[in-house]
Amino acid sequence: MNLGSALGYLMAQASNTASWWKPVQASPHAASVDNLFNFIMYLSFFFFVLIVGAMVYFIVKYRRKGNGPEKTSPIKGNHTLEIIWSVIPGILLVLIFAWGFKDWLAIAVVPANAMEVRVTGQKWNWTYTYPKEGIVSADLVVPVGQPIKLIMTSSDVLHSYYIPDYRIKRDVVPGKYTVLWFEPKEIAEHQVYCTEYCGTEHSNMLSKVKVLTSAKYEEWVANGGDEDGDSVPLADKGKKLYEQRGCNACHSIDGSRKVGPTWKGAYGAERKFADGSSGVADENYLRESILVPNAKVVATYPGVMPSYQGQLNDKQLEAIIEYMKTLK
Amino acid sequence: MSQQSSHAATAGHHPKYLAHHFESMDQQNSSGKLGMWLFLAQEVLFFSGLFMAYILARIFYPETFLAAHELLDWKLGALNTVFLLTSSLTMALAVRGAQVNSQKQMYWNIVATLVLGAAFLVVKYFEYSHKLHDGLLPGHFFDAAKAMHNGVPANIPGAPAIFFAIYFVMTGTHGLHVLIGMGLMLWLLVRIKRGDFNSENHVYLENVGLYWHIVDLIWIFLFPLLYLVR
Amino acid sequence: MFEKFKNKVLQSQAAEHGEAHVLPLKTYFAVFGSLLVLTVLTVLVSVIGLPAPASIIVAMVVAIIKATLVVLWFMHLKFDDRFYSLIFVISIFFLVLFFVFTSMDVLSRGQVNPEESFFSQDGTLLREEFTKKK
Amino acid sequence: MESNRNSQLQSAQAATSGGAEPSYLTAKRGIWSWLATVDHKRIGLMYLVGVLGFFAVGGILALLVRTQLLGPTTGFSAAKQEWLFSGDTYNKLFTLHGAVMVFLVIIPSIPASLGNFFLPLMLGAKDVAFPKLNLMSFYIYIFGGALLLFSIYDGAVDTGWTFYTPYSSSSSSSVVSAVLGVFILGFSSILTGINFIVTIHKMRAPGQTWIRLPLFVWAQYATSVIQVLATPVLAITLMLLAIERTIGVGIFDPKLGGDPVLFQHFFWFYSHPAVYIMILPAFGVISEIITVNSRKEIFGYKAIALSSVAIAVIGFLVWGHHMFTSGQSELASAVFSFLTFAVAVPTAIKVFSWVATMYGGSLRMNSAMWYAQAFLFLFTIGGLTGLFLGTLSVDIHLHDTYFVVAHFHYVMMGGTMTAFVGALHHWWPKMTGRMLNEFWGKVSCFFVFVGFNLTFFSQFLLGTKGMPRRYANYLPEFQNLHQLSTYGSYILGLGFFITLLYMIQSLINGKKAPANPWEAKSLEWETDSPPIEHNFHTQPIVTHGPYDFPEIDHSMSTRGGH
Repeated sequence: MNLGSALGYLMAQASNTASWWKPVQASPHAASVDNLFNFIMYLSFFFFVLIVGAMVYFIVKYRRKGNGPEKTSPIKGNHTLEIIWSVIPGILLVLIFAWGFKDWLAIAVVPANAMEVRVTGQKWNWTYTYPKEGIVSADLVVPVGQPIKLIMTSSDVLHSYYIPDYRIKRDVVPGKYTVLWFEPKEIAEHQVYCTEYCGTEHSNMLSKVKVLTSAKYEEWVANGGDEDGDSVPLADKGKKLYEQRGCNACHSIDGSRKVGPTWKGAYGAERKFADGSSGVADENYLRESILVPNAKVVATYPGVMPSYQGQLNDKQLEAIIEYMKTLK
Repeated sequence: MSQQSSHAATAGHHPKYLAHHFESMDQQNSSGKLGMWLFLAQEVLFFSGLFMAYILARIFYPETFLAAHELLDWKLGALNTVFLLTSSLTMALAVRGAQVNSQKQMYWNIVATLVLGAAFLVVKYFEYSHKLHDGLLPGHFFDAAKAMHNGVPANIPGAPAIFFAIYFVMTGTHGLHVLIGMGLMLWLLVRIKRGDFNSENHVYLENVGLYWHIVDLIWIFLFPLLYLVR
Repeated sequence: MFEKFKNKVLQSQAAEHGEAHVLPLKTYFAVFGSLLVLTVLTVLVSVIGLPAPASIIVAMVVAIIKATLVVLWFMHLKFDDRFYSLIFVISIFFLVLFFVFTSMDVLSRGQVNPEESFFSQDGTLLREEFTKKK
Repeated sequence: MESNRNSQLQSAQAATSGGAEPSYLTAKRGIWSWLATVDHKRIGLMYLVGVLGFFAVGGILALLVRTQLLGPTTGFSAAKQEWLFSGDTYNKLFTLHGAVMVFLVIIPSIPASLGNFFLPLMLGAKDVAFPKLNLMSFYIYIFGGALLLFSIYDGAVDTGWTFYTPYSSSSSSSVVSAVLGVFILGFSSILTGINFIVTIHKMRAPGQTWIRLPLFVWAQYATSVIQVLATPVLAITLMLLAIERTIGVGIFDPKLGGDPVLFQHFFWFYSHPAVYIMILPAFGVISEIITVNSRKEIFGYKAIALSSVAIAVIGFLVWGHHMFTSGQSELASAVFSFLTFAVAVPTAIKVFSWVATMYGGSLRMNSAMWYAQAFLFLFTIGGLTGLFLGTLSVDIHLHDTYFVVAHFHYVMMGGTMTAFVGALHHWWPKMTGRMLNEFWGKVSCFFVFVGFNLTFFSQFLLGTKGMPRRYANYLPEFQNLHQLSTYGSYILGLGFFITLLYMIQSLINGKKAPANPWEAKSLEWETDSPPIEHNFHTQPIVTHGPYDFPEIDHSMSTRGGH
């Protein structure tokens, strides 16, 4: 049992921080999920050792020696044993269910004082809308210690919102809302993944949770969700948006052809449209193309771009167009 | 093993209709019938998906179903119900004809069943072409404006496109089953003419009958669900 | 009529296994007559127009009775191997299971977080927000 | 081979004289005698060739998938280098790998090939109840498989094998041809199921009572029940999906007012029971191999037989555990989680019983037995890790990560495929009349075992760490484990390649097999190896159970054991 307790100690140590096989525990949920995880794991170790141990022992002990027939036991079954190995696992299973159910309720029920953030999944990026603050952001920026309630929906296919460090996950479904909540314990950045398969760039549909101090968060809100403030040139902000908001999934900046037209030299270029008309890609055209992409689709390209209406504010639009101007 | 089968085995001769891998007609017939019942179980679960879709759409859009079913002609539905119920009767009588070894009863009852099945499809054809004309079509093809233009009150709340999609998919799948059943009956007629069936060997006839009854059974539920429900 | 019927059944069950159970023609026509009467009944109920839940319940009960008649007499389930009945009942059981569990999910959405519900308090579908966008 | 060239007249004469009757392989000759055969043994063999062929296809796809994940990671910077495949290509690869392995390999693997071959033999019958239907199922299988593979030519499907809406109803890839292929494959599965149930009910030899059936037959029976009852729901679901794509029914499509989560209910109502279609026959195989090679009665015959049926029934009640994070209601999640734990009990009973069967036996450790032990090891891990995923709170973290990938590979690959290969070793002599090389059998088992654990155990760790599944690339922190997994998969592939080599060798110049090389007691061993066309020279009459071995010492106390 010494080995077992030593192992248990190591596991307990390991579970408090990010180990090579477990994410950090960054929310109260995380600890409860990990505790049950560890319980099931030890239980599994026990049964695994029992079963495979017996198997190996029997192989060694009862292995046929020589070629002659050996007498074997006439046992056909043993009711006591069979009842024991049905009932004991049965009880343990009910226990695991009940424990999991209890923890899961805590994950499902959102506290009343939670701050609301709207999340929209779209091929292949996440958009966060702060309805009260009027902010649209590419990262989830939250104050520490404040329960956050995410009200999520998708504008195209199924996605799934997953923050391993908080041990929470929920599918983001078009046509309805799903709800998720967490309470950030410490000031840190956490990775967000999409875990419901959604196509070409599924593995790049990433985002971050940025946990700030209350003061920093207030500052961020006051700046309208712009972390950099006015110190950074508009074009650089545009470049950042290009990367964060998933423009890069379909538009190259080096002239190569992707799903959509390249941005290199796009500004001011002569455009032929799918309906046969043509025009110059000026600021108005670019603005329209971002907000109502299917109004004028460039010839030979599919009209598949989603609308960014309501997901980019004026300043951000301006920044993107300013950035496009720099790509000559 | 029943008495009969052991008798057949000891007698050493193989009855005319007995396949090589069976020991007795009893074994062969009951195998065929068991297989058919399993197939019917499969049919029930095949249709379960469609009925599930119906239930869900009704949970979501009860008002649509109340309004949209008015656009279906319950009189035609009732007529078709009578056609199918009667065809079930004639089918059952055909099987009885086989039991009492009456070639005539077998033949003419199958013919009657076939005709009633065809009548069902003709009525369905008129219903479909009417809907087509009025633009009362499933999903993307639903055209309320066209229907209104034709004087059909298609300004239905909720999702009429879903109602008509379900109507067409359910009755269409059912109609396909009717068509398959009719094909099987044509084959039965050929075999009856050939004199294949008698009181000892008619499990094929019986199985087609079972299939036909399950098709009838599904219509018994489709009729009130689609045409009558309030 | 039903007493006579029972006797017939007992006779046919006593018959040697593998023999067909020939029902009298009368039985077939009686079943067919009942089916027609029930069809008229279900149409009448609809035309009279019972209030919402009663209407569907009556319609389904009538349909189930009709289906039972067809299954028991036209399909000979009453006189055949009990195992066929078992198969049929099992298939109905799994059908009901599918209906019940899936409906249970749909009807109980949003019990913990109202945002996830399909329906508002008064039972209307909370979909406008999404359908309007399109 | 000399005698086979003789005329049919002579073979007919041989049949009357008894012993020298030609085997089913040589009784009739020519390609047409195979393509139009109604002999269950030939059909089983054709299925086997089909399954192994598709297994090779699926395996190569798997290695390509793993190789992609070896490569440099791409972050979320603008410059996304692709090391081997683009995201689209990768998505098509894993979709095809999943669809081929599930629908063309694992589902038909044991039931359609070995089940077809051995079910009538074990029952003492001349054939299955409906031989022509059996041939038809085979051609439906080939046609469905061809259609599924045709979708590659048509641009390949990229929806994942689960075909979740609305991605599948909006994806521009060749969903319809793939869906149609799977739809058709479903009917092959249904017809085989019907055929087997009727065969087991009606075709048993005199004296072959229900409690004298080999456990493989019981497992097949439970499997067939699921095939008949669940597969039609998949068919109608896929039909609805295809119609949804073309005319827009609106049940699954949120744009028309439907709910995409409903598709998951429809899909998993079939696909969870399908998991048991995949694993139950493996349970049957393991019961046979362990018992025959332990020279003992199986421990708890009735418990094992009935637990198969129990698993088949409870298996229908747990589909919602695939949907804990999908947005289904909390009530549904709780109910499904509870029922999921219920299905673990009969599974545990089986595992314990197999181990107990070895107690007090005289174990012959041949290569089939090696594979059976590998199965026990791997399936125990697969089963136990299912507990994590059935638990509501823990599943929230693990759902759709590599933990799930590892779990179902431990069950499907470590369980079913290991049992399948083990069963091939066990029954190869009967099917082909040749022995396999025991030494290389053990070598390949060793490679498969080591390679498998390297490949998939590392994926448990990846999943716990938060690595989502179906990612064409990943963050750098996951690279070590991914590389370990990929190297493991190469070893695994090597193991199966060795198996292929010595199987070919056995066909060419393997040692001739006696009628009953493992001294088993079930009926399939009472005829020649390979069996004659009509299975038995004389109608067998069963007087004892399937595991009534001569070594069993009935004088010994049943309580004390050794």
